[in-house]
Amino acid sequence: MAVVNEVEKPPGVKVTPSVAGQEERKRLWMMMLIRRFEERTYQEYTKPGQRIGGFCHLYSGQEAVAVGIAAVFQKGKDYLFNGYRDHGHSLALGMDAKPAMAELFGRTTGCSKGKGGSMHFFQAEVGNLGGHGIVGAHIPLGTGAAFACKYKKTGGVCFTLFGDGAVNQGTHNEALNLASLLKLPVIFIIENNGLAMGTQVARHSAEKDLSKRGLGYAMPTKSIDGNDLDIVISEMKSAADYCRAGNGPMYICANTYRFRGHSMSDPLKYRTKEEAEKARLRDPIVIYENRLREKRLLDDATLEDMEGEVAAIVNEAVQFADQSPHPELADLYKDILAEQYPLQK
Amino acid sequence: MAVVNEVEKPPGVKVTPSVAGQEERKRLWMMMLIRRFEERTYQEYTKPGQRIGGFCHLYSGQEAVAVGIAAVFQKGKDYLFNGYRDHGHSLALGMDAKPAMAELFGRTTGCSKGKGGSMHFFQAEVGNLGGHGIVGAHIPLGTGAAFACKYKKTGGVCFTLFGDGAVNQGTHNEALNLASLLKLPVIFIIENNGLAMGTQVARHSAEKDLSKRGLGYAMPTKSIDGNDLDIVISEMKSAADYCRAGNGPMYICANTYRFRGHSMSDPLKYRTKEEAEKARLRDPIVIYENRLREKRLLDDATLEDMEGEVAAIVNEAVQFADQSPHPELADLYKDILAEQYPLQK
Amino acid sequence: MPEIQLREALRQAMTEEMDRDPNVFLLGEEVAEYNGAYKVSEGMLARFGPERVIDTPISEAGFSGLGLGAAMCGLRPIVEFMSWSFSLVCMDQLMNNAANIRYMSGGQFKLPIVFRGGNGIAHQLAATHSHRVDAIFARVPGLVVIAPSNPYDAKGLLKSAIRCDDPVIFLESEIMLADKGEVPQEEYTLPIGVADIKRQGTDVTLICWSKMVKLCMNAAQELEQQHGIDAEVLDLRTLRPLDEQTVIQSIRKTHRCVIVDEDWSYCGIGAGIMERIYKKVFDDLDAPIGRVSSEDVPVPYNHYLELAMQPSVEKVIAAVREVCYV
Amino acid sequence: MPEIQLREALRQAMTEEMDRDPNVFLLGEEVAEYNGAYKVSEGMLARFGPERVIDTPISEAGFSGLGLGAAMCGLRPIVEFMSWSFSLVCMDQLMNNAANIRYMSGGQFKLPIVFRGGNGIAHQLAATHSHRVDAIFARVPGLVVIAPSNPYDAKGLLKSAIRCDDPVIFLESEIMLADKGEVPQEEYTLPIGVADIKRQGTDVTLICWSKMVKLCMNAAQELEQQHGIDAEVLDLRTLRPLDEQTVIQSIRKTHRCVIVDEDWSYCGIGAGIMERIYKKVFDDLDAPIGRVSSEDVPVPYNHYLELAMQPSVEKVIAAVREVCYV
Ligand SMILES: Cc1ncc(C[n+]2csc(CCOP(=O)(O)OP(=O)(O)O)c2C)c(N)n1
Ligand SMILES: Cc1ncc(C[n+]2csc(CCOP(=O)(O)OP(=O)(O)O)c2C)c(N)n1
Ligand SMILES: [Mg+2]
Ligand SMILES: [Mg+2]
Repeated sequence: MAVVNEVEKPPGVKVTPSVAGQEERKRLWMMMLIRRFEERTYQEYTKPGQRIGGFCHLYSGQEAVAVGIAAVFQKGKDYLFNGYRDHGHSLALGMDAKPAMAELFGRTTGCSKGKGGSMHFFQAEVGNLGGHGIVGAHIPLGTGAAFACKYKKTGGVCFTLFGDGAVNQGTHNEALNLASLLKLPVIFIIENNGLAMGTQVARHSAEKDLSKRGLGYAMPTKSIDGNDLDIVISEMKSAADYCRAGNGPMYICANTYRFRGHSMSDPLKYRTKEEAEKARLRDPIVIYENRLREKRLLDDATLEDMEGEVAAIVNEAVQFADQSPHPELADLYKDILAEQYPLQK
Repeated sequence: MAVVNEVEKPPGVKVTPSVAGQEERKRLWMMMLIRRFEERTYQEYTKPGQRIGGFCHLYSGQEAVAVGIAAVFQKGKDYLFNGYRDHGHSLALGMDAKPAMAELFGRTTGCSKGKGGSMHFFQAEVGNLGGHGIVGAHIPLGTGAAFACKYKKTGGVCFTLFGDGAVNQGTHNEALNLASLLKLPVIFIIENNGLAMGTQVARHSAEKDLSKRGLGYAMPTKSIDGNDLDIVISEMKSAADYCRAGNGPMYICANTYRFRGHSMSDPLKYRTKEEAEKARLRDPIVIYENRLREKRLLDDATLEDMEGEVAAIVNEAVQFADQSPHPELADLYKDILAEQYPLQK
Repeated sequence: MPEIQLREALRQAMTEEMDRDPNVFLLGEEVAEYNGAYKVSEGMLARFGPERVIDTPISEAGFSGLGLGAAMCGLRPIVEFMSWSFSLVCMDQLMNNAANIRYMSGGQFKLPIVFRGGNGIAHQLAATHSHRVDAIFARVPGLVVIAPSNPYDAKGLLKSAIRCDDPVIFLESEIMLADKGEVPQEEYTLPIGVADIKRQGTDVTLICWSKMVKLCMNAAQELEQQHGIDAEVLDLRTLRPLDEQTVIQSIRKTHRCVIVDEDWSYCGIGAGIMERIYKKVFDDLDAPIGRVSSEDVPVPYNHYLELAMQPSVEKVIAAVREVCYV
Repeated sequence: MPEIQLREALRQAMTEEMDRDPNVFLLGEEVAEYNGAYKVSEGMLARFGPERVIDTPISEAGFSGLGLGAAMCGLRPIVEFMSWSFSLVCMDQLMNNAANIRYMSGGQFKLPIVFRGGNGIAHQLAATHSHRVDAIFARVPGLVVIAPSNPYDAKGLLKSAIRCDDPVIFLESEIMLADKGEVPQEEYTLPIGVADIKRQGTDVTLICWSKMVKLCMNAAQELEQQHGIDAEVLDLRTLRPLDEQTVIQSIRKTHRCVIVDEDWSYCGIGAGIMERIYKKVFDDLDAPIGRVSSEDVPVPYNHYLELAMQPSVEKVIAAVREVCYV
């Protein structure tokens, strides 16, 4: 199979003519789709007659991490666990924008039937194991998926993503030791956006270089630029190869930045205008776009097309979500247990 | 005050004549007392008509760690937290053998009134904060005592002891980060006896050098010989000085060995006769005894006196415990809450 | 009397007690520089400084244990949980270290510590963020559990909790933080372990606490107007120790009772209350004790399902009519 | 039929199911090389090898989460807790990840996993090691909770639990592991969610489970011989879902009921059962439901106090005589 995956475009989205750089453009396109999805989500959440509720954490600014992982993610084999900032990876792994937006709207057509909401996007058939709201609680689950890969000898790996703040949950360390002790194919990935809610890394971690939070478990650790898609792809590729080869887990700190507040209620008081502007210069989409231009793989017309495409997709998604029905009262009692009781097997 | 403390002998115990090496002999004497206490506990536990119950974990073989810490422990200022293998440190910090043995017998005269048992020795007035049965759960408490020292500016430190198996509880890592972040005067001490119950270090920790389990928190880590009393004293001394100076926490792995099984029920099947014999050669008491002999600070007669003394003390302790009353039914309902309710203050 | 929000009442209680006793300090996620995830501790960092208002990493087991260790050494910590749902990751610290250390040491230690934060179902936070921990902690001897229903009670009870020498589980509600109520300028405290009759009535006793009190007050009004039923609304305020006496007295007066509980019904506080009082009021009851509680399902994200699973004025009225046979 | 110990019954169940399904594996502290802290898994490492019988570090949150992640990917883990008391350090994994992932994903995942180990008060292990977690987990929708009382039930129910596609909390008792009982050679399973009448009776229903069943059987015998009272002993076997029907039928027959519970009374299973059934049997009862449970105190180390705080044959007899007014 291909060293890195093609981004699957939803049917109806025309692929830009020239063949050279098609892959690269598709990746750029996916980052644009995620950005557009998140910014539209922001609008929908904040506009009167709010149709999205609960905690909602946007991925804008971190797109290169999810899209980079998706590029090496082997569907049908690999798994991915993430925290609650999960819209980006879900789209990158191929979730249609419609069920994604519908989940935010809490509709039956949502990826989790409207029962999970923003923090709980799941897509079992592609190995997207969520979407988890309790900080750090999903990290042991990631070692479990990796255990299953090893137990069944599938050659799969589990990408286990979490925020910089999650390294302070004990589950993180218990999982690291277990994964290394049992030589499980799991890649632990810190999406270090510099902040745990309003707390800067330097105020929540005694060790400022977060890749060092993986020391003490006899596993390789690494710090990478999470805003450069090419770097993310190549690092994830070699990490996945390392794990697939049976060497055990690996620990990667992907340094990035979130443009929006922690969640919708966050006034961003802790951030200076200068800091925000400086960050915009390292926008993963801009970085990659410029690179494609330099390589002559992208021109204004094509970019315009792509912008039109993602805009249309997100518009349709909102329409779809809006027109989808709410769950029925009876749904309240479904999906709790898989079996009927009394149970005899 | 003295660089290192004198071992306080219970009244009636005559101090050996020659003055030179008095301190050293007292420390040897304390290790002998602990050993004798533990071996007698073993007999009492296993003999018919058992008067000691529950989980009981003996300290034989690890005496140099507790006695070394006690040598630098500043009463009235410092605190100590330990797991459930707590007889040794309690005696070393000056607990009389009588309430110690009485606690094992579950009597009202016990250090915890017979409500805690072997795993829950406490002596508030000397800063002995227990005695804790849930692996790793007391490590955050240690950072709390250190926090209190810093908050009140007492210059105290908190010695926080735990077993090699406890490094695998997430509380361990959460405590390390908090202590370093808040620069708390806490010395984290692994009593590495090579085994968590029946599991060798190499089978429970991905990293075999346990001092490295303290990496990633911007604090100094160190591995020391926990069977050599002089080494333990000097290392604890410098660690305590480092903490008292406001430099934050320190992480020390004291390598030692337990002669007995994990608890009374442990048949020790996982241990070869050869291994056990080899370990005996590194008996901390023998090592120190020989050193004192070489230094001409100890002769057979004195040693015999000392053996007689500790034997007498332990005998009296057993008699005392045996003659002490069991708690009354009414005691069941005491010591639960400190206040009377309804409560208005 | 000035009207203030419940979050201000909590802030006043903490501020007054920190002014009063230098050993009291506040510890938790985002309590200091961010001024509190829900702005309960707004301004407290500025007033007391970083030694006494302390931001922590996301390490609930670590910082709740830190608070407990400090309490064993004579300090009086207030530990804020951003949500009580997150206390599940440090349950051992609360159910063992907080509840048992005094007992296991034969009474050698006091643990003067308050754990506080938002409890229960808020707005569309889904199953993991909507836990009602009332019964989990009220079940455990060695703990005190308080759940106020309005700003006045919240301030008076939190001040008492901070002065209390025992570990207190203080249950607030995120969606009550903006509720307003009268709070006197003069200092006051309220007793722990004493229920409060929020509305006198003769026909039926509505037992409730926290969020459910407002619901029951509304139901009582409608019951009177629409159905001529005069309901007594009994606010437990403290869930452990339970004020059995006030509960029993009220039922002996009304001969009918409905317990309204935001928790699941099985093994929740409502169940606990029945266990404690049923035998004692059995012969006084003109009907079996009625119950309103949340449906026996995880809390869903969808707004309508989330509402449907919870107690409502309608459900309370229906339950009351059933026990009144009308 | 051969008589075997309860620990052997558990081992047979696990061994048979691991023979039957290669996706079943055992994970926990000391389960492999040490052959189990209480020798439940003795010989299983030798039989199935280190890929399927796995020793873990002391990381309950880590390895219970590992089991859950593996279950999401189609494996069927058996996770052994050396004691259920230690599950307090991983409560979030059980109350959130085990109970909610299926619901929050709209039913996309099954979680076929069994968590098992010793529950309740053993011998002088003191407060932290004597927790009864029955109610903590039975309260939670999304979980199944089983607590067998003898080797036959233990084997049949554990086999069903391993085959069940839902997360099962399986509560054993350290001090029952050596209890002997008849277990047939032929394979069998028992239904989850079905209570069992261990002794037919006409005068009073004793509701119990796990350790308390033996206690109630002894009490029933003495009640008959000493007091001429014919007690029916109802073993719940499954605590969630609760077999209300069997409970109600029995009470409608005897008109009297005593619930015997090793847990504290407030918000325990006993309370939960009362909540579930009281209304339905109110008019059938000739006396209020009686209760025997542990005293409302932490579990003390001292042998005599530890016994005094627990239910006893004497206490059961006294409670029965009270509801029978003799
Ligand atoms: C155990 C737990 N404690 C607290 C929270 C509340 N909370 C949600 S997100 C968050 C900050 C996490 O920051 P980080 O891990 O860096 O992820 P990011 O939001 O930056 O992606 C906090 C404190 C929680 N969900 N779970
Ligand atoms: C959270 C928790 N899990 C499991 C246990 C059971 N247990 C008690 S001691 C022990 C081994 C601990 O070994 P180590 O930390 O090395 O201390 P040592 O006994 O060697 O002093 C275990 C598994 C426990 N008490 N607490
Ligand atoms: Mg972050
Ligand atoms: Mg050890």
